[in-house]
This record gives sequence, C-alpha cells and structure tokens, in this order.
Amino acid sequence: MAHLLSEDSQLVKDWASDQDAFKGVSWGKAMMWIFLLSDTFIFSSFLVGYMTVRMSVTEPWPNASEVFALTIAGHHIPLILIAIMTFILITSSGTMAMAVNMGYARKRKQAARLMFVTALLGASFVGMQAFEWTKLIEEGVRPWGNPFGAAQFGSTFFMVTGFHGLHVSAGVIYLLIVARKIQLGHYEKEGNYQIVEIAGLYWHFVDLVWVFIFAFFYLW
Amino acid sequence: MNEPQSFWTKYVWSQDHKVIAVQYSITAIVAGIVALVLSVLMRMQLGFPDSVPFMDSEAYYQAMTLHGMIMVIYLLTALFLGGFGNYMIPLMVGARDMVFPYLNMLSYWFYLLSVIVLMASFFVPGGPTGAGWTLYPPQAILTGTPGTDWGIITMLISLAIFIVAATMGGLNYVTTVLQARCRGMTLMRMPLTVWGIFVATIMALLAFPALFVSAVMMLFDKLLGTSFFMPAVVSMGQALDYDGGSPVLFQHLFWFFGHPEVYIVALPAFGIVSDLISVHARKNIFGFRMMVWAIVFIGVLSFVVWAHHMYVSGMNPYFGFFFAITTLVIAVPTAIKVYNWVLTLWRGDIHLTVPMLYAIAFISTFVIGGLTGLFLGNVIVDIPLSDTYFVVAHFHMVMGVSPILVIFGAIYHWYPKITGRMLNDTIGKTHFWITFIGTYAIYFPMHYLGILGMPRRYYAYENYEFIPQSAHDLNSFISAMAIVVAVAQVLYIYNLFWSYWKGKEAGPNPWGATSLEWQTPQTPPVHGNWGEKLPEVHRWAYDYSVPGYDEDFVPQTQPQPEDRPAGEMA
Amino acid sequence: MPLAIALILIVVLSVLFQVFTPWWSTPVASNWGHIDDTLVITGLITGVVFIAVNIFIAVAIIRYRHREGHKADYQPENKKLEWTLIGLTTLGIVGMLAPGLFVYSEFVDVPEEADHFEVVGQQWQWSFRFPGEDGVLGHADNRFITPDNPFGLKPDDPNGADDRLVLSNEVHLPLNRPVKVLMRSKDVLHDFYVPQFRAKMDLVPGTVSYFWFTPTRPGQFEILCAELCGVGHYNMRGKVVVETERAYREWMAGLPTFAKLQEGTTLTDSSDLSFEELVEQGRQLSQAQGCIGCHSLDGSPTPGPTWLNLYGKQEELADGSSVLVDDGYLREAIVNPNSQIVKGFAPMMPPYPFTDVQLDATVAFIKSLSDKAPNQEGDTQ
Amino acid sequence: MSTSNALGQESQEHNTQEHPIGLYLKIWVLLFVLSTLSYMVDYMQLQGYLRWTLIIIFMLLKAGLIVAVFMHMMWERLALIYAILLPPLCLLVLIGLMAIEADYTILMRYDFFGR
Ligand code: HEA
Ligand code: HEA
Ligand code: HEC
Ligand code: CUA
Ligand SMILES: [Cu+2]
Repeated sequence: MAHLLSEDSQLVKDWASDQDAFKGVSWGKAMMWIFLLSDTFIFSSFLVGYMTVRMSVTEPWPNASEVFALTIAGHHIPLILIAIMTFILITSSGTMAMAVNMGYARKRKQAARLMFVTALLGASFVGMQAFEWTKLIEEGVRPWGNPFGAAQFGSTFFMVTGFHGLHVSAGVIYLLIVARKIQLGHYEKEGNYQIVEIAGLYWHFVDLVWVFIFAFFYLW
Repeated sequence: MNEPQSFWTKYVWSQDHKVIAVQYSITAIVAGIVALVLSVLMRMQLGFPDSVPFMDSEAYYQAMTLHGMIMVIYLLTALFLGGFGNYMIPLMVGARDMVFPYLNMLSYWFYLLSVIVLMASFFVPGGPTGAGWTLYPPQAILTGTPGTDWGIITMLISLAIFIVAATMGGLNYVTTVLQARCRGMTLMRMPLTVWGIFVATIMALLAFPALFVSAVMMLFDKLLGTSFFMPAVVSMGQALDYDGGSPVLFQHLFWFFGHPEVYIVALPAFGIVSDLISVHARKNIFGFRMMVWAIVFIGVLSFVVWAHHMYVSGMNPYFGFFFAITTLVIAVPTAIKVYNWVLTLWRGDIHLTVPMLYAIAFISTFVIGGLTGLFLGNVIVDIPLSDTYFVVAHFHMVMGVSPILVIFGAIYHWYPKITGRMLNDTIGKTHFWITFIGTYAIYFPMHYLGILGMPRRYYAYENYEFIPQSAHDLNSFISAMAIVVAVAQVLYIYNLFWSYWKGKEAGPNPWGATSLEWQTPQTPPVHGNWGEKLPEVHRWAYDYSVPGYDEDFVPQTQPQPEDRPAGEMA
Repeated sequence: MPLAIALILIVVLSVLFQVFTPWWSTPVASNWGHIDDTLVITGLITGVVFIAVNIFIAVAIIRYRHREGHKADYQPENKKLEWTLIGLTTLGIVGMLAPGLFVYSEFVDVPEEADHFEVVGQQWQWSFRFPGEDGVLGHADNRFITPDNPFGLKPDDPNGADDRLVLSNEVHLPLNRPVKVLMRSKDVLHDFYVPQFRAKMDLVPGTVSYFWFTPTRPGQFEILCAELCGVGHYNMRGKVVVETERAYREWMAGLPTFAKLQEGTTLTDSSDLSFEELVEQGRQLSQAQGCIGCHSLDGSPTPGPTWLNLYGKQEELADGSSVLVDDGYLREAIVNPNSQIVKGFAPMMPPYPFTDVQLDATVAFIKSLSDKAPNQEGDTQ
Repeated sequence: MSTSNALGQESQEHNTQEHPIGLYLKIWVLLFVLSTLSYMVDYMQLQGYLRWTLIIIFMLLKAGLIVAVFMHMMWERLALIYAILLPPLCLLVLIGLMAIEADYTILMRYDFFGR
C-alpha cells in the first residue's frame, strides 16, 4: 500500500501530471467509464430499495425459484428461463469482447459482424424478458399485487428488470448504429476503433448488472 | 475552425461552452426570480397574515415547496454547475471547449425542458405540489396535501429531466477537467474555482441517482399503485390499497441525495470565493494544498452523513450516534477552509472592490450558518430544534445567503470577461449593503423564533399560547426586511442590463488576475478560446505579490525564471 | 473600512441580542433540562468562534486594506499554524459532541420502570391509547381500522380489550412518572411536539416510533405537529395536562375501554329517544370522534368553524355563495365536508362515514348549541 | 460527437487494448461455469447461509471477471482503476445501514402490529 502513494508510483504520477489524468484514455472512453460509475449508483439505489422493502414487509416473499419455473416437456424446472437468459447475456458479452479485439486488430468486417451477433443476442434477451413478463402478468402478478405473497415482489420485479431491460434495449440500438458505421468504414480514416471498445464497456456493464440482479432477485 | 454564422447557430443552437453557460445562467436567474417572488408572498402571509388575498394554506404550501425546490435545484445547482462550470472550466484549464460540445448543448436544452415542465405545474389541475421540497411520502401523494393529482407528477418528471441534463453536463465537466487540460496544467495548478466545481460535479453524478430512483419509485406508487413507500393507511377515512412499504426508506434515499446536494451548491461557492479573495487581496490563497484536500474530504464525507436530517424521523434511534459523529467531523475540513480564507486576508493588500465585499460578506454569513449547523448535527441538540425556524435560519444563512452572495460577487468579477464591460460600482455597492445587512436582519433573529419553538412550514400561528405577541411582531419585522431585500435585487438585474451597453470598457484583465481565463487573446473570448495555439502553464494560479517581480501578479502562462525552481507549489 | 465597522457592529449587536432577547426556549417542563445544557454549551463554543472570525476579518481589513505602495506578503502556507488550528477545532468539536452524545444515550435508553402510552395521529388530529389494567397495549394496525374501531386494534388480541381510548385531542399524564411515548400514524407523517418537553418525534404510518420523558411541572401544554402533513398541518392541535397521580387516575377511570366502546357504538334508534337524550348521544359522539378538537362549542377560534349558533345561520362559502345551515346542510357537511367549503377555512376536515343514527345525534347536538334553532320538539327528519 | 476532434484533442497516444483471443475464450468458459454453478445452488435447493455465501461468491467472481478482463480494467492504469473502484465504497455504507434499518422496521412491526 505504501508504495502506491509514494512520489514516483504510477498512480501518483498520473494524478500529478498535466493534460490528462488517465494516460492514453480517449475522451469518449473516460466519459463512458464515468457514466457507468454514475449508472452503478442508479442500479445500486434500486437494489437498496428492493432490499429494504423486502426485508421489512411482513407478508411472506414469494419463492422466486417456483415463480420462475417452467414446465418443459413435462419436466418442472425451476428458474430455467432465467438461466437461459443469463447464458445468452454472457454469450453476448463474449462476442462483444471478440468484437473489441477485432476492432483493435483492424479487422473491420469481423468486428462489425460480431457486434451484430451481440445485438442479436441482446435482442433475444429482451424478447425472453418480454415473454417472462407476459407469463407473470397472465399468472396475475401486477405492480400492486400478486397471488404468491408480498405485493412488493411484483413492484420490484417490474421496476428492476424493466430498468435493466431498457438498458439492454438502448444497448442493442447503440450497437447496431456503431456496427453499421463500422461496416460503412466511418472510422477507417482515423484508423481508430476505440468506439468499439466504448460500446463494449457499456455492453459488459449491462451484463454486470444482470449478474447482480440474478443473484439478488432470482436466487436469493 | 469555421465560425458559426447565423444568429440561430451562434446564440441559440450553440455548442460553444460560453454561450451555453450564459443560456444556463439566464434561465436559472429567471427561475430564481420566480422563487424570490414566491418567498415574498410567503413572508407576506407570515408577517402580515391574510394580507395576500389568494394566499390560503394550500397556496402557501405550494409556494413554499416551489420556492425551496427552485432555489436549491433549478437556481443554485444549475447556475453553479451549468453556468459557472460551463464558462469557467474550459477557460481555466486551457481547453478549447468541453470535450463533447453537442452533448453539452443537449444538456442545456434538457435543463430548459425541466424548467418548463416545472413551471407548467403552476397551471395543471390542482396546482403544483405542496408537499415541501423534500416531497416526503405518504403526504406527497395522498389527499390532504395540495397538488397530489398533477402537481406531484409534473414535479417528479421535471426532476427526472433535470437529472438527465445534469448528468450530460456533468460527464462533460468531469471529463474535461480530467482529460483535456493544457500543457503544464496539473491538477494542483488548477484554480480552486475549478476544484470546487469539479468535485461538486462528481458528487452530483453520484448523488442524483438516488433522487432519480426515489422519484421513479414514488411515481410508481402514485401511478401504478405499488407500495414502495406506502404502508397500509387510512386516508380521510378511506382505507387505501397500499400495504407494506416504508416511508422512512424514501427519506433515506432522498437525503442520500439531499445532503450531498447541499454541498454540491456549497463547494463551487467555496472555490469561487477563494479565487475572489486571493485576487482582490493581491495575495496567494493561504494553504492551497489543504484547501484542495478539504474540498475532496468534504465531498467524500458528505456521502456518509445523510441521516442527520432524520434524527426525529422515527428511524433506528441508534443511528444518531453514527451520524452525529460523521456530521461534526465535516466541520474540521470546513473550518480549514474558513481559516485559510481569513488568513489569506491577513498581511494582504486588500482592495475593497465590490466582488471583495461580497466575498468577505460570504465568509461572515457562511460562518454563522455553518456554526448553527453544528447545533443541528449534534443529535440531542437537534431534537428540540428540528423542524423549527432554527433550521430555516440555518439553511438560509448557509445556503440562501452565502452562496448567493458568492454568485453576486462572481458575476461582478467575471462580467468584464463575459461582456467586455465593467459593472457599475455605485449600483453594485448599494445592492451589496442592502443585501448583506438586510439578510442578517432577516435570518439572525429567526434563529430565536426556532429556539422559542415555532415550527417551520406553518401557514399561520394563531392562538398558540407559548408564542408571545412579541414573536409575532418580530415575524412582521422579518417580513418587512425580506421585502426590502427582495426589491433591492432589481438593482442588480438593472446593473446587468445597463452595464451591458453603458458600462466602462474593461480591457482584457481589469483585476490583474493570474488565471488562464484572463489571458485569452480576445475579450470576450471567441469560439475556440485560444486562437492558434493552446496556452502553456508554468505556475500555479496564485502568484500574487511574488517578491522580485514588478507587477503584483504573475500570469500562469509566464515561464519561471531560470534561477527559480519550478514554483513554490508543484 | 465601512465593512470592518459593519462586521464589528454585527458582532456587538448579536451579542447584545443574545443577552437581551425575550425570545428564548419556553421554560422546560420535563426531565430534559440536559438538552438545554447541551444547547448552551454548543452556543458558547460556537459563539466564541463566531466572534473570533468576524473580529479577525475586521482587524485584517483595517490593517491590511489597500494603500499606495503597500504590497502583500507572499506566504503560500504554514503547516504548523494549520495543524494547530485543526487541533483546536477538533477540541471544540469534541467539547460539543461528548456531552451531546452522553445526553443522547440517556434519551434513547428508556428506563425499565417507565409507563407507556400511545399517540395516534391522523390528518389533523390526535388521539391516545393507554394500556389497561394488564399494562400491555394490544396489537393494532391500520388494516383493522373501521368506523367502529378507529384505533385499528386487533379484534382478537386479548391484550387490547381493556385498553383505554382517548378519542379527543387532550391527554393527561401523571407528574414525575417517566413515560414512554409510542407513536403511530393512520395516514401521513406527523410529529408529536410539545415545546416545553423539548423532545419530539415523527409519527410514521407503517411503523412505531418512540421517545421517553418525565413530566416535571403540572399544567397544560400545547401539542403541536412538527412535520408537514398537508393543508391542516399548522392547525393540528392538542393538549397535554400534567397533573397529580390522583387526578390522573380519576381521569383515566372515566375513559372507555376498547371492549366497552365496541358494545356501546350501536346507538338505539333515534325515534325512540327524546331530544335531550339525542343531544347527549351527540355530545358523546362528537367528543369520541374528535370533532371538538376542531370545532369549539363556545365561539373561540379553532381550525374549524365554531358550533355555537351555527344552526340556522346564513353561512358564507368559499366560492362566494351563501347557504342556510339546516339539517340537510349539516349532514352533508359531516359526510362529505369538502363538497362545500366555508369561507376562511381550509378544506381540512376529514369525511366521517356516519350512520343515519349517528348523524341524527350529532345534528341534534349542534342544534342544541344554537338559539336560532327551531323549538326543540325533536323533529330530526 | 465527431466535433470533438475538430476542436483539437491534441496529441493523444492511445494505448491499444489488444489481448490474445485465447484469454477471452477462457474467461468466457469460466463465466459459463460460474453461472451454471450458481444455477445449481438453486437447483439443488441449498438453503441458509451456505446458499447465500455461495451466491455471493459466484456473483463476485463473475463480476470481477467481467470488469477485469472484458472491460479491460486489469490493463488500465492505476489512476483509472482507483477512480472507478473507490467511489462505490460509500454505497457499502448505505447498504449496511439500510439493512439494519429494515431489520429495525420489521421488528417494530412484529412487536406492535402482531404477526
Ligand atoms: C449550502 C448548504 C448547506 C451547508 C454548507 C450546510 C452545512 C451544514 N449543515 Fe445544513 N442544511 C442545509 C444546507 C446546508 N447545510 C439545508 C438546505 C437544510 C434543511 C433541509 C430541509 O429540511 O429542508 C439543512 C439542515 C441541516 C440539518 C437538519 C436539521 C433538521 O432538519 O433537523 C443538520 C443537522 O445536522 C445540518 C447540519 C449541517 C452541518 C453540521 C453543516 C456543516 O457542514 C457546517 C460546517 C461549517 C462550520 C462549522 C463553520 C466553519 C467552521 C469554523 C469557523 C470553525 C469551527 C470551530 C469550532 C466549532 C471549534 N443541516
Ligand atoms: C438558495 C436557496 C434559498 C434562497 C436564496 C431563499 C431565499 C429566501 N427564502 Fe427560502 N427556503 C429555501 C431556500 C432558499 N430560500 C428552502 C430550501 C426552503 C424550504 C422549503 C420547504 O420547507 O420545503 C425555504 C423556505 C423558506 C421559508 C420557510 C417556509 C416555512 O417553513 O413555512 C421562508 C420563510 O420566511 C423563506 C423565506 C425566504 C426569503 C425571504 C428569501 C429571500 O427572499 C431572501 C433575500 C433575497 C436574496 C438573498 C437574494 C436572492 C437572489 C435570487 C434568488 C436570485 C437572483 C439572482 C441574480 C440576480 C443573479 N424560505
Ligand atoms: C381536523 C379538523 C376537523 C375535525 C376533526 C372535524 N372538523 Fe368539521 N370542519 C373543519 C373545518 C376546517 C371546517 C370548515 C371547512 C369546510 O367547510 O369543510 C369544518 C366544517 C364543518 C361543518 C360545517 C360548518 C359550517 O360552518 O358550515 C360541520 C357541520 C362540521 N364540520 C361537523 C363536524 C363533525 C360532526 C365532526 C366530527 C365527527 C367534525 N366536523 C370534525 C374541521 C374539522
Ligand atoms: Cu400533522 Cu403536521
Ligand atoms: Cu445535511
């Protein structure tokens, strides 16, 4: 720890330097990181609200494992849809990481293609979420109440997944736009594919948030 | 760089940070004047009951709510971050503009939209919300409070839009400070103005999310019938469908935003006033490093003191110990700032220019406001004082007077750079004296009404035995003073207009200041700020009265002489 | 220079104000005199700082104001001075905080022997509940509130049956006995505040808050609401009467228990009653329902219009029209008060879903207070 | 946003984030494994502290991998890493205190409202 703060540690040098504190980080990327930090606070506040409400209601909390179970081919499998959604999102994170890599390797076509795949996976995630919402609504789950227990189950579910879903949808659009621009060679002149990495940061963040929602909302 | 040509692209759809700054400031001041008028109406009712015909208790609570909300969010936050932040950051760190000018422009338009939505709430059915600027549920959305149908909805939506605007602007300011400084400009060579705004912006980016989330959750409670903040209640004899929520949760989320928010409006004032004092006392700011660290510590600490607004809220009472300690610890870095301001004056060469008058008045009013904060932070002392006029006096001194004085001083100080002309000194001095003495007369006695036990947010105090007639008389006196001060603000506005056309020509650097904004090739600076070449910085921003120089200031761009090591301060 | 004088004047005047002010805390009437002491300690320490800083500035202005040829010192920092000041400040802070936290720990630590009672808030009136002989309050929740069960006591909780209920805004407490105040709200946030007791706390729907104190001075004290709760907030009044143990016991004995109240709510059919009996029923009902918290019977000013000589009068309404106060108007004003608002009053009266019998009784009672009422032959319909 | 460059982002040497594909593939697989494991926690119906500990461990591991590798945090300079990772610490205070607060609320409810 001590060496971190010593005069010539890289940390102190960067902060004490002129022009920029994050050496070699483009404006766009710096801004995306700061935005994600702010967004972290948004999702954390949502989750804190969820935690507090869940811990302080006297009604029993519905068993997520059961509520989100599906019967597939006669088998009753708990949480299966959520598991699939999780895998899809992780897959999309993988393809996104590849796209970033391709971008830096100046493989324009591959990068764009991988981004399209990512967007497609993202879209299918949103689709499954829509399916999940429909199913729950058919079963009588509403923001103001549900047949399984505490009303806040429905409220937090729609709020938290809805907000995450909005982020995914925005990400899909963002990815599509950037991918298209790459395909058309917009960034060829400057030879700078950082834009892919920036889009990637956002996309991975959406995945990251899902990791927490999966753990705290569905598994807990 | 091709100059934008038409009026529309130059002044309306402009992406130039300086134009955006002026747009932000004008909008904020207009909103502030609305809030000022509301405060006068409130004071009329309190000092001279029933003197305003339409002022029934509903209208009073609506005026009070909108007054508080506009002043804190739409005036101070917007003016300091959107106005001063936009104008000063690129100029003071030696950048050509904000890093993403288009986003910066959007930020303003979203802000304007939020103000329009807010003002629209005056005209919606049921009028604006009257739940207090803290918007506590359940009353904010239940009958019995004014504006529970449309007022509260427009208010929450307006806040959400404001947060989007503040985020877009804030990302720009932070990134610009971190990544777009000119050669030689280290963080420790930035003027304190930039430091204050920079840290305040970071805090805004981290605190507004909590407000955003609570606004969303309350909207859901109101519109969808969810029960985040709503337990089972029987409102006006009617059992409602809500069940199981927690009103105290809202208060925690609100103040997790709310306390940092009060420092969001204080830190830029701290920064700006440091520069004003230093320039006009012709002396370096005393203990610059400590000043920077104090700003940073205050910023960090303010995220762990929020529940000092909730000592009597029915939360877990043992939290009182934790929050009383953290709250009073904040006094230490704040005290450092105060000491360093006054020590800067000591052995200075104090020019009592108008900005300096405002700056010194700031110290005095801030100290009394801060010290009364210590009463409130000390949990047991807060218990009798909470929700009384003592609190109102505290936050007006510390927030309603002192940062406003800084704004007056700062506009006075930078007006020559923005317009090329000086403001008028006579009008400036008249305005200063009325405002400074007047606000003391308003708020100093108000503390005693609070100690006496008069609760805040009371529309009237009829027939309370413990309130003597003399207290009512004092209330009338306070109101009279408030009206005088409010009217005096016309002087300042008039000055802004008059001097724009008639003011004395200023020249590039009328105050003899060192920081970069005074070294631009043109005054007012043009699009792109620096002409051909970006400036290069060789020293900190406070080289005033340096021994061995003829002038009593050395601009930041002036290279160090060979024989001196690179400046006293990094 | 004028600024230096102004600052010195401010200091002098503030000190004078502080010394001679007639506006100071009401005399304390509880054991929380310690709170006043902490306030004074804080006041002294901060007062010294206030004076010191302002005078220092004034002196600096006088000594170092700009004169021709004068040049400022160049002194970037002085570590030793700064650390000394930090040390002093820390001392000052500790000097305030330590006694403060000490008293606070007394405040949150309720003595074993304390009695307890409950304050229930609703827009914009107070009511109270005391545990009966068993010393235990029955469970209560807003979910159980009905017109017959205004406190929302849990019907099947045996502890609740003997709870004594106060359906008006006046509560009595015995002198010199520590008491824990439990607080609960039916609708929105309120705050139970008696300036003379110093302590205050919010009433939060959906949970129960508390504080404790010992009344040390007999007398009547005003209860205020200190948390914004809507248009009637400023007028949410109540009264605490602190009296001897004996007087308190007597008062307590006169209170209805929950069990009794539940039996007694069914009024007999009004046609069987004489007008006098009906008036008596109405009197009890309006006491029990808290009407007289807002409506005086003797013409003194209260949040709602007085009932003295109300019946038969020509009432001016907020919309400028006027209307004769007769049976029909009164019934409408009780069941649906916000349909017609009386001029000069806020729309703050909650609707009361009374039965016909209850309405008859209340209206009769209001009639009995008016000399304009038609002869009292009991024509209620 | 392209105007930013016109206004002169002068001399920015970009550090390129090029890393072997193989690493990504490994992390990817690891994320799959971790997700499966956390799913198994539910599938096996583990309860109590064991369940919660496992959920948290798998969650943190996944989050760490995503941030460190996919978001390239581990290759960034310390200045950025600290700037991003330190501020969320104050959320821990919020979370901790709100957990205590919620606990207090439910206790009060049980005590006074009955179960
Ligand atoms: C700019 C805004 C601003 C600032 C800077 C502050 C600063 C402080 N505030 Fe204030 N506050 C508000 C705006 C602000 N406040 C508002 C708007 C409210 C009301 C909200 C509402 O309910 O509507 C409020 C309410 C409020 C409360 C809640 C009261 C209640 O509702 O019951 C409390 C309680 O702790 C508090 C405390 C403090 C403290 C300890 C400081 C400290 O930071 C002050 C530190 C400064 C000093 C202490 C002075 C300088 C120091 C010295 C010169 C040295 C001192 C030396 C010794 C003591 C030895 N404030
Ligand atoms: C920055 C914040 C700010 C400012 C400047 C003010 C200014 C004033 N305020 Fe206000 N006030 C609040 C923030 C502020 N207030 C808040 C947050 C509340 C709580 C609301 C609630 O309880 O929900 C409140 C509540 C409040 C109350 C308590 C209401 C109640 O509890 O019932 C009162 C009563 O007297 C009052 C009076 C005044 C007066 C007379 C003025 C002024 O008129 C004082 C004198 C004038 C000035 C110092 C000049 C100000 C100049 C401008 C506003 C803009 C013009 C700018 C330029 C020209 C550049 N205010
Ligand atoms: C919280 C205060 C409050 C309580 C409790 C209250 N009232 Fe009222 N009442 C008012 C106010 C304020 C008005 C005048 C405004 C209006 O017309 O609604 C009013 C008006 C009335 C009027 C019309 C008076 C007139 O001058 O025309 C009647 C009758 C009345 N109330 C009866 C009752 C009865 C019966 C009860 C109890 C069962 C009751 N009130 C309880 C506040 C209250
Ligand atoms: Cu009840 Cu204010
Ligand atoms: Cu605060």
